[in-house]
Amino acid sequence: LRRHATRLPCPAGMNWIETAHQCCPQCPAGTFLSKPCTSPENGSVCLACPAGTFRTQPNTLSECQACYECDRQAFQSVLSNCSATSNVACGCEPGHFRVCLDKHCSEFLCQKCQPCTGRLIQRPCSEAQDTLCDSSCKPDFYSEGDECRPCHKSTLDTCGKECQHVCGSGSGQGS
Amino acid sequence: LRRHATRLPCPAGMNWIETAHQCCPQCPAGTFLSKPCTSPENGSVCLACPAGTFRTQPNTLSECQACYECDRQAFQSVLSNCSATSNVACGCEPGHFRVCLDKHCSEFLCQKCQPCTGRLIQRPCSEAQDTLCDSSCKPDFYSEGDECRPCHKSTLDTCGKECQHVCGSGSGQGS
Amino acid sequence: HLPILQWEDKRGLAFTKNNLSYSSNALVIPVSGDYYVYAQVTFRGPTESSSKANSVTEIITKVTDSYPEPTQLLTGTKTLSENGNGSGWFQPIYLGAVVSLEAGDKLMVNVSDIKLVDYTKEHKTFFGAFLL
Amino acid sequence: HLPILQWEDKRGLAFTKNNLSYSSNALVIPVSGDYYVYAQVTFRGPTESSSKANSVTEIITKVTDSYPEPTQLLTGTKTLSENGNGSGWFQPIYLGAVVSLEAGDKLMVNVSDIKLVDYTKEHKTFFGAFLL
Amino acid sequence: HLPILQWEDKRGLAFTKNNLSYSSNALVIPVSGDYYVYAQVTFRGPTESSSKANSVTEIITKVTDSYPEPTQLLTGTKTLSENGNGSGWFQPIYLGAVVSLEAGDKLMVNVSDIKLVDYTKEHKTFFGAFLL
Repeated sequence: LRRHATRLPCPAGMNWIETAHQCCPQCPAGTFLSKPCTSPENGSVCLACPAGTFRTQPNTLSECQACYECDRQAFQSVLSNCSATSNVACGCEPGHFRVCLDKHCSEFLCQKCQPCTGRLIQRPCSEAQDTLCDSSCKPDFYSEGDECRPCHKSTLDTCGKECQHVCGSGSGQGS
Repeated sequence: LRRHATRLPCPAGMNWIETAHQCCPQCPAGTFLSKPCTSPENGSVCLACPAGTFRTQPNTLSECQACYECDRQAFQSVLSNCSATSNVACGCEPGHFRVCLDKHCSEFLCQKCQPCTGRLIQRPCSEAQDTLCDSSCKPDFYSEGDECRPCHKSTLDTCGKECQHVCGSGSGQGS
Repeated sequence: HLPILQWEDKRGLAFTKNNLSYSSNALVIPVSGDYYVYAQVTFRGPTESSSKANSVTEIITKVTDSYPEPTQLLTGTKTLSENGNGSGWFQPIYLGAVVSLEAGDKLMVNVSDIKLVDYTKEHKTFFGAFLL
Repeated sequence: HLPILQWEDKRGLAFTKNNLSYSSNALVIPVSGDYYVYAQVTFRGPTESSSKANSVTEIITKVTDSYPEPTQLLTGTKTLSENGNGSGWFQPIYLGAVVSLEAGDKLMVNVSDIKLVDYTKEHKTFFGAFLL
Repeated sequence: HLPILQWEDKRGLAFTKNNLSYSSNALVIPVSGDYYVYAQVTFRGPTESSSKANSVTEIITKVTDSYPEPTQLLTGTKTLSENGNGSGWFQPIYLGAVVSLEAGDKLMVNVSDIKLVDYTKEHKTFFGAFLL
């Protein structure tokens, strides 16, 4: 049976290091454990996370985590850059909103806001939600299917029942 | 070259056991081979399949097969529970029918039976098939798209051509 | 974090050996080294209670004493096109790769929605690792 | 049972060694132990004769002298959404895991519909195993 | 030929050892033998510039001094059904198998359209090999 140093729970701020068979001080956020301490008294050798990597918490890990990247080609924008102590934060470019792929929205897509052509905007598009359009059409627009079409003087006589009804009645606008 | 005992075909009811380099009696269905026989005369040590496992056939295997489970969350029901000698058997909950994913229907989904609103039922829903609805609508129902809608006295005058035709003509029902 | 799957480690095809043990939903790494870690989750729907999921996600995660947060090692995310029309759907996601692990590290499998996981047959959803 | 695929074991990228042999559609295990077994089948359609398949399934199966029925080791099942609209579709399914095998066991790959298997290129559909 | 992916080989989860080195987009094989080679690429769309792709393809390729053309070792091709309706989609493709390689051979990953590759997280797209 291999002699196995029992893992004593380490005091706060220190972690058990298997290779050193003892507790060593944690490296602060933004750094990683380059060389474990030789005895609990002398410190661990901690190095700064190389560019493009980070650690948000004190740790005794041998490498830092690689930064994510924002998906610029899929309409994502950078809210805050990656630093030694924090990952990149991504949002959606103007004119786009987030479609979450899980409850925590850790994965999301940026989808184009709908334009509400021919409708009044009930609630403008935001990072979290699509534009909310009015259900009925704006004046001078008639509804066809789920779209609102502008009234055209030239096609007035040939257009459908709904269009005649909406666009025709406005005698003031001239036929 | 490792001396390799040629595999003599074993007599009926016995299997060649590589580790014992001889034929041993099969364990009955519902059990597995815990320890092979030391000589063909004395028997194999067979143990009962642990709960949640089964063997439908005589065997010289070192473990039993894990029981399947019926997909209760996807509307499957248990036709018969798993026993030491038989796997679980699953069907569909009432109001659902099987959609087979392969010719043997070893994998299937349980889909909701269609309700035939406004139509007569030609053939009721069964484990194997969806309800077959009549192609035409029941009396007092008019067809719109591929649906049958009930006639409403109140909306009689504003409803479409088909509705007027079906619902309006029945003067006996009062306008 | 995303829900963690539970696993059978003894009955049927399941087994653990060479001190690679399974406890509280995690494989526990006995010896530091490079491991090939893999997992397949078969997702299926719709189910009674499952929300209108538009995607499924499987993540193999590492938890270690040397860091307070889990590390995502492997991720498979797939959007669901069939989900719209209400008919049944199946979607397996397989993940596998070599990762460097320390003795005592724990490996777990997280999924976007546990109600969408097909747990009915051991050969459709499985998880494992071996030392190189 | 579901149809069994046949394999090329010598030409091109295919090879067998260390006594792992191929005969009558099956890999034959020479030595008892834990093996990483894997297979990918690329399915494609529609084909003239293929029925309106609504899903594809790939199963790696074990046949052994110690039991009269095959054992399903790994299964990948995927419903087909693209199939409805008649346009061509491709769907690869990869499976891989560690299984305990005995000398003499045979490994085979079954599929839901052989007519839907893309057998045209060796790097699209493949099958193998190695001892740990 | 199809575009070749570039990889990170040092930072985060990435590492190379036992002389398996990475240079100019390729893993360089140090010792002849049988290797388990694997790669997963997560594709996603639509993107600003991406054409209306109706499928995605991932190929693991070998380049060797003994032959002027690359050899396709493993291929995963999937048609996209969700792409039509303009909403976002994700599609991972995993490939893995044993291949015989010579010292000096180079392994690369090609894709049908680089603009569709999700390069944002190291645990979604990865590539590796180990000697058996």
